[in-house]
Amino acid sequence: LEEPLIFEIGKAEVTGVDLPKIDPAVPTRLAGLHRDDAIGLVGLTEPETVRHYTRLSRQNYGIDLGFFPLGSCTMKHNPRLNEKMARLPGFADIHPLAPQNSVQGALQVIDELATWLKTLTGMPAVAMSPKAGAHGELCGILAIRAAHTAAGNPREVVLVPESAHGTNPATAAFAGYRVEDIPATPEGRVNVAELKARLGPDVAAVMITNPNTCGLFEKDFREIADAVHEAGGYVYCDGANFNAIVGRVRPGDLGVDAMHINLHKTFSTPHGGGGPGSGPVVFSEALAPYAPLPFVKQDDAGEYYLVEEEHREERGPTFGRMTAFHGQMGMFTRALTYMLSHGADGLKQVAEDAVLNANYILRSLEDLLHAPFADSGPCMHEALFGDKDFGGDLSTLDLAKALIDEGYHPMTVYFPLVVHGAMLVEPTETESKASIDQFIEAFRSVAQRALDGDQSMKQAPYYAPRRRLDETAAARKPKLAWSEPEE
Amino acid sequence: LEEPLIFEIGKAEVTGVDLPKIDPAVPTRLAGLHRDDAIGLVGLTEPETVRHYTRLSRQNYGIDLGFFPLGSCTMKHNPRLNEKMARLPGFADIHPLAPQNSVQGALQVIDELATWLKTLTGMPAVAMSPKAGAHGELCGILAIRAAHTAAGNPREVVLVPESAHGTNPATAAFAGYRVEDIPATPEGRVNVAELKARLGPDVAAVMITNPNTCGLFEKDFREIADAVHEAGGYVYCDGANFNAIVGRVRPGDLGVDAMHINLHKTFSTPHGGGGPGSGPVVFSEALAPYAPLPFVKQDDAGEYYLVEEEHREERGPTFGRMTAFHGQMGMFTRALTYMLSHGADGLKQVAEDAVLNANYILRSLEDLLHAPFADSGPCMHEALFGDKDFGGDLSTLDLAKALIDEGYHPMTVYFPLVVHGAMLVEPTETESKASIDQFIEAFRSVAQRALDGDQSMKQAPYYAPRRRLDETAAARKPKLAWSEPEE
Amino acid sequence: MRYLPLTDTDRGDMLAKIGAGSIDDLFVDVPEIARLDGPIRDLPMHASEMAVERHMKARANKNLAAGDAPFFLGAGAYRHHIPASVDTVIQRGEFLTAYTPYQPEIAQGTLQMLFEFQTQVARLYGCAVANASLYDGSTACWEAVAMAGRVTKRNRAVLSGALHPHYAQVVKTMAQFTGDTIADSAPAIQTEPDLDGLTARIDDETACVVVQYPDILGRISDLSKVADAAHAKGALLIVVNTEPVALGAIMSPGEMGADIVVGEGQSIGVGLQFGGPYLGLFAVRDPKHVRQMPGRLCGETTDAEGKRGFVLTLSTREQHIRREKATSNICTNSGLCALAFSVHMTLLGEKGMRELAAENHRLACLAADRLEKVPGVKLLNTSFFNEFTLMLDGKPAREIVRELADRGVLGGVSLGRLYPGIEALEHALLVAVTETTTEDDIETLANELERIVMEPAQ
Amino acid sequence: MRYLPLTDTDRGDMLAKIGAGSIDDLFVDVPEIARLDGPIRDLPMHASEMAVERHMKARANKNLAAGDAPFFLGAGAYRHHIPASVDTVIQRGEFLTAYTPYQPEIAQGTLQMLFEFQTQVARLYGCAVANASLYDGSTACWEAVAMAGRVTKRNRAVLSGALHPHYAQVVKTMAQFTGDTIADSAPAIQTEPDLDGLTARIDDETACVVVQYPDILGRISDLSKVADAAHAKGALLIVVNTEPVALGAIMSPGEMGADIVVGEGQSIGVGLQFGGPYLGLFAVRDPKHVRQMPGRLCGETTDAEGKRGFVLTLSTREQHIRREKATSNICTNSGLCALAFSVHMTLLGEKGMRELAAENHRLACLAADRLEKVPGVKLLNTSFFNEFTLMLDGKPAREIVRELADRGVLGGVSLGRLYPGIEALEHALLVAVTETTTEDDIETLANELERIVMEPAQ
Repeated sequence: LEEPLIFEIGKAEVTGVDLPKIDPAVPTRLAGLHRDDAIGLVGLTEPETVRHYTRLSRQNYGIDLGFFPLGSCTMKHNPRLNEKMARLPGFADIHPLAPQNSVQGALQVIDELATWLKTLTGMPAVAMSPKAGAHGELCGILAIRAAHTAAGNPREVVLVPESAHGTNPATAAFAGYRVEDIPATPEGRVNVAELKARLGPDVAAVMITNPNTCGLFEKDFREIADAVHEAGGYVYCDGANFNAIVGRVRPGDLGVDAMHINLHKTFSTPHGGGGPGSGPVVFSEALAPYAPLPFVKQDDAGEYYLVEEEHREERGPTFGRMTAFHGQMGMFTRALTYMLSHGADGLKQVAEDAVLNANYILRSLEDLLHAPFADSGPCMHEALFGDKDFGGDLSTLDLAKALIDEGYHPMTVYFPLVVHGAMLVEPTETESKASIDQFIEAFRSVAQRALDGDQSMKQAPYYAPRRRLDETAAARKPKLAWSEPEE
Repeated sequence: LEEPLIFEIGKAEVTGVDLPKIDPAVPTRLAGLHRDDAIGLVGLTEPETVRHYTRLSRQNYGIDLGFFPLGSCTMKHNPRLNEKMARLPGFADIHPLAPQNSVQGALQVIDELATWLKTLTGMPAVAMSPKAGAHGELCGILAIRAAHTAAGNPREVVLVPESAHGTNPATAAFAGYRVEDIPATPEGRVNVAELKARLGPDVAAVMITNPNTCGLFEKDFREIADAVHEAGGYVYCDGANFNAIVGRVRPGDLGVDAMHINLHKTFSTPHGGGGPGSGPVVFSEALAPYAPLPFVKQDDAGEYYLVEEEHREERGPTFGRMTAFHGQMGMFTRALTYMLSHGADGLKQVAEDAVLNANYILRSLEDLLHAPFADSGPCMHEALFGDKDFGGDLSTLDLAKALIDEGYHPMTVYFPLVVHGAMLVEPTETESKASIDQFIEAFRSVAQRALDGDQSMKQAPYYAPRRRLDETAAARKPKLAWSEPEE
Repeated sequence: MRYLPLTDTDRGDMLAKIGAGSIDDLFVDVPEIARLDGPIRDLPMHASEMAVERHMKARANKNLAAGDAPFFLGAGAYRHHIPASVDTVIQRGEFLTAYTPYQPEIAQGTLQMLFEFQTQVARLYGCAVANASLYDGSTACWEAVAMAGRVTKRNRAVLSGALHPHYAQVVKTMAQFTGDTIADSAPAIQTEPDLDGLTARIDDETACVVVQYPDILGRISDLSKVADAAHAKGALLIVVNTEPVALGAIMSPGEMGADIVVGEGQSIGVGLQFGGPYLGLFAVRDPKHVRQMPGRLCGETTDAEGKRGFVLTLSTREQHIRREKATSNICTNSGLCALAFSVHMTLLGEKGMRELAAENHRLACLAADRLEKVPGVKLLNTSFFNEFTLMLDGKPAREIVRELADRGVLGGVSLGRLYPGIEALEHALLVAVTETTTEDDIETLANELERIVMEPAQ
Repeated sequence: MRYLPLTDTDRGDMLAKIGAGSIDDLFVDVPEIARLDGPIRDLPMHASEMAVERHMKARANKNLAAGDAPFFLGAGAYRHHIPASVDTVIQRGEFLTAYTPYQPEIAQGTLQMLFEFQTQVARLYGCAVANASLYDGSTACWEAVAMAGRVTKRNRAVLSGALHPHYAQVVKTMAQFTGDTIADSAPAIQTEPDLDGLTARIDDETACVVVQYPDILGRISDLSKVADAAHAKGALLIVVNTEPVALGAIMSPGEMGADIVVGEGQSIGVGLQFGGPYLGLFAVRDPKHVRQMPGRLCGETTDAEGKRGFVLTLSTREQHIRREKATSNICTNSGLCALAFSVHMTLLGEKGMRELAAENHRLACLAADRLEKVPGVKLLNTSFFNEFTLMLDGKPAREIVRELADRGVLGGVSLGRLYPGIEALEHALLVAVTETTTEDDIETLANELERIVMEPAQ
């Protein structure tokens, strides 16, 4: 059964909530601006609503259903205790502007989470308010620009490796920087010599992902950082892949000045089909003064309070405010719950198991599939393959869609751009060996078909809720809202 | 992907809970009866557990997924507010033997629910402890036997219509009665004349379902009740179909002495794949003194307390205790939440919409399918059809399985026994007209195929998680527990 | 009406299709005398979610939740920590809103779960086969007695005095109607249960002996000799367990020779819920007794394509087929509670179950040692798992429990409440300790007990 | 470790397959200087669910939850009743644990929901197209300003003084980096907002005018003339709404000529959550502006068999394709919050939305009438929806709010907190009233205010 749209089954006169009838005789104080025309909404009763969304949900794939090897996205299990804790009324039902004496426990949670993040990264400060990873990146780059500006010159260029996430150049450009690529070595790491050669007084910062998007640890990171600092620049580390090293390596020890942390990737907050995220940013001493408002402090009496615009002394030369309130509290409670559950020992194990699983996949597939950096040493938490030797005119996309028919969500495809037809497989630490073995078997089978040029793959998926969707048509003549069918 | 058994993927050394390691040095006081051999359990971590059960769940059909027209089972929507209320710690996390001064709110809920049930049925008393409908039936019959016994003679026979639920005769037999059938009239109701003729000093009670399992209201119920009372017997009404009349008809006005109420059928507690149920029993003045222990009373100071064995005065000539504690509290909170939500007006509407939907189905299918009692007047909350004129050697079962391929749970089949190849369709009040129209269309299509003798139906279902399962083999050589495969 | 999808327009259209003038026309068969002229009086009208929530919360807030107090109640219902994922699973609509799996092709989720559940229960109990659950421990206990009657064709049951009194009452209530003879007694306050006295009561008419393990006073004893004595007379041994967690530490009833093992499964996954719904567990040691078992059974089979699948089986025992000849009148099981139990048990596994049991026992030993030190308090038990009996000086235990509750401590279950009127038991207090009990809780109870026990009786 | 499925045996087998001697061999590329010799110090070790739950509950219990007090806070975040079924839906694993729907064949659930969501938002706002959501209202506000710059190729934004100060601060923070000029001011305490003053500030360099509706003081005014004035100068009108429930009663921004409508969607389905995650809504009145919009868009298309389906579309605007030329650096949306919004909105429908708005307004009028009667309290507004401004005699409002909280009443948001240091606003209190407010709550606030306002300042 196909599930219709709510607008096709709902009715304007139907509602799933019981509210008092409107008494038109009661005077209003709406400045005469009554909404007289129909809004155009439709309602469903609760039985219909629950059924509609339950049916829709069954057209989705989620971690709860199976292995989700999306490289760089770190789709790990979302513990249900996190969900339960986030729903405690003492967290879920408090107002962001509530008098601070009435929300001490909430401010304490923010402070505790900040302490965990600082300790795990070995960094002295953290900005909690960024709403997602990309927002965190922005926060980091804005702090860098503010620091340079305070020193007299914002500088002009940000260096970004070719293999970076698209958000890196987008963020740097937003902050008014020109983006220049850093080339990669054949083994998949930043070319240190070329990077060093490019450094100079016009370079504001380098943005490097470590472990990088080829799945490798940038072994020369510290050397790069020292050179950047030498040249008066700052080092931004994209923390998307922090999961590979959490509890084992502290970015602060590598010379990082700013790094955002995607709470959903490393600390298991649910991805929710596209957010909400949360992207706290840790800062070095040099950048800490420029961190955005508000942040939580404890006064001498042990009472927590928010440092905001009005605290002229404590706020320092902050670059300002990035969002209305003080961050993604609902994600903070989940992340802190996760951290407390794992502890220092468990988080170390997280990184180790994530890396172990990825290497196991790499070594179980490298005989069959082109693995461009297989000889560059162990991979970190993800294994990268390319589409070399695919038969016919089959592409990575075809393999991905064929994998859907095997019951799996595909890996990340065509990223990083430095590898042709890239396939980035990230198992995470929450998969069992049995699950990974089963995936390897399925993956080998579709990979073999791709190498053999099995043309039937071009029509895959066959067994998904939908066959391949026409994305070109969607973009050519966008239909972005439902409208009543014409008679 | 097929989902393996936990015993095939779990391991003895794996666990999804973190508990302190066992210190073998700590002395125990277990009388030396240590469990040394392996229990034989296996564990899964939380990610594996959530995935296992999520995947299993997707092999199930539930009301949340679609129309569930199981006649006599009243599969209505389960409101989520009920679930939320039942989980309030003040209800979910209290002990049955907690000091009664610490659980006044819980006892009040039981009392309030009792008041609703008494008011809705027009009966003076209610026993809350029965654990399910069949347990409630037992409660009613035991009260009847206790009353007769107190009057000097338990009597011997209970009269039950042919169309009754199997639990009716099973219950009567359990209580030591001989069961005799009451014949039906051609129009699907109890044959009053024959019933009256059978009455006498050996008849302890009649058990009648009203509305009956043919979906008809027993119009002569009051006349029957009067005759039974005249003959010194009691009238037990099976309340399975109370949903058809709730809020519109009070069984007390019809002369009922005892009636159980399935909270899940009429008051929307979830069926949960086979329970838990809850089966409170309302009683007439005559039977009330024999009701089981415990029950809730309020003292002069307004404090609630449980009347138990020790209250020799108040407990009266009770027949005893049916279960350890005081009933299905978790179901009481849900049912009361439902009642408060609907109110007197909403419950009346429930009955009316349930009956309206059933009649709509009856009249939309009677041209095509044999509807044995279509001429007996309006049906109540369910519509009954037979397999007359099916082509080939197709049966009701084949139609049911073909309906699965249309995306529906089948209706009740082969019940009541009085109709050949019976198909009992109960839509309930929580289906929309659109949903019912869609079902009628699908049902007409498979019915037409059955009439045409479409042999492909004998293999249905084709598109379910499983094809037809071999129930005979299962019963012949029962395998009721997993065992390690032999090497 | 948020749960009723029909609009007035729909209703009009449908009545027209039916050929009825009004909804009243569909109720013409209701006799005049029973027709109401409007919504039933004396009941409120429909209310919003918000209003209903306020109403229910006001009641919930009048109760002292176990989690909000030092808590030591047991006596057949135990508070354990339930992992958050258990509730996630049982709230899946496909489990929550499914019916009994009579259409197995679209109910494999429930059926496979039941098969796994049966296996878990059978293994925990040391038995060959378990059923898909019954209402609760007490009704399961009666079903076991009834089954023993069917197996042995005898009708006398001997109950241990240390069987939960509610269970004994249920058995006696039912036996009134079936004509079975029940021999029982109150428990004697002594360190060891009187098993010799019990075996002495077994005669050639005895269908079964029913013993609780650990017993109502928390005592643990080797039941092998009871099994031998019963078997020697052709009777069955029924062992009742109300705390399944114990079986992670102590020998299973099956290993000791029990023929039928029944119990309450509430401890694992289900929660307290003021007494219900709970989960009746039922297993038999010898597979030959399977066809005499009450309740639903799930069995393995194959589908038309040869794939493994599961179905309800042996339903010829049941009322919907056998009608008055059924083995029991039971219709539903406790499906959703069985699911909760099975999920929690899967999370525990062998390792977790053993650690959970060890932790319960460790804390119980700690508590016993501490409470024994309170002046006026004596520990009865030499053996126990996570529950033991204290003898208190001064006021009756029942009063002490009430006073503790007034002070925010849920201190245990008094035997005076369980056995009202039996003077010998008036000063006994049952104290249960689980992994949810903290050392602070124990200290609080010790201090409060000290204060109250030492108070002069009024 | 309950979340880590590998056993030590697995780890050994896998290392062997890899050809590594130990896990350390996989971290050889980490420079010596950054290698730790064990778990990071100064952090606790792993803990059980039970222990973690205790830790978190201890913190939660230190907060005064809105549901446990008379509650009147608003100023950009509103407390509404969320139907229980909303949470049921968003906890479905298929929604909760899904990724961004980049593989549309197995993400139709999320995609169809987003398409429905976009339609709901567009209609509520009186616009043609809405996107799939942004982080929150304040960041959406900045994105609107940035988009107006792209559309008009100008870089001056005029902010109404009655725009939420946090929103204004976000815009000004971002503008520092983009070089945009922002003209803003604090709100003047007067009954009607100064729209003439606002329009006077629009010049030929102006990209957009940003106006909040209802505004930060709760006032409602007809923005048509601001739209006309902006359009006359070639500027866009951006309307910001922080209380979507209002749009069930008052004219939509689109109807009044707004070009971009943005706002906070938290009121519907999402809840308070101490400020996040929230839900940024973003819509444009004229479909020609679609390609300048930030954030994700879901569009309709067909699959290879011709079936209707949905995909993310126009992604050439986005950073993963455009990199440094993207319209925004935003990557995630607020998918799960959008789902919650959409489910709640589906339950409400046209009828419920209108009734909800009417009920909010009715109770707000009741509250305004009652509070105005308190000596020393004056009502500023002549128009409002569910929030209004009170002028209080005596102590600064900020102190009064703190004192109210100490007495268990969450009495509103002081303008002194929102605009610290501006003396003219010190005595103003914003009071929000929703359907969750009871008449008792209003009475309590009135009485407490009376007591505190009348107290002599210390």
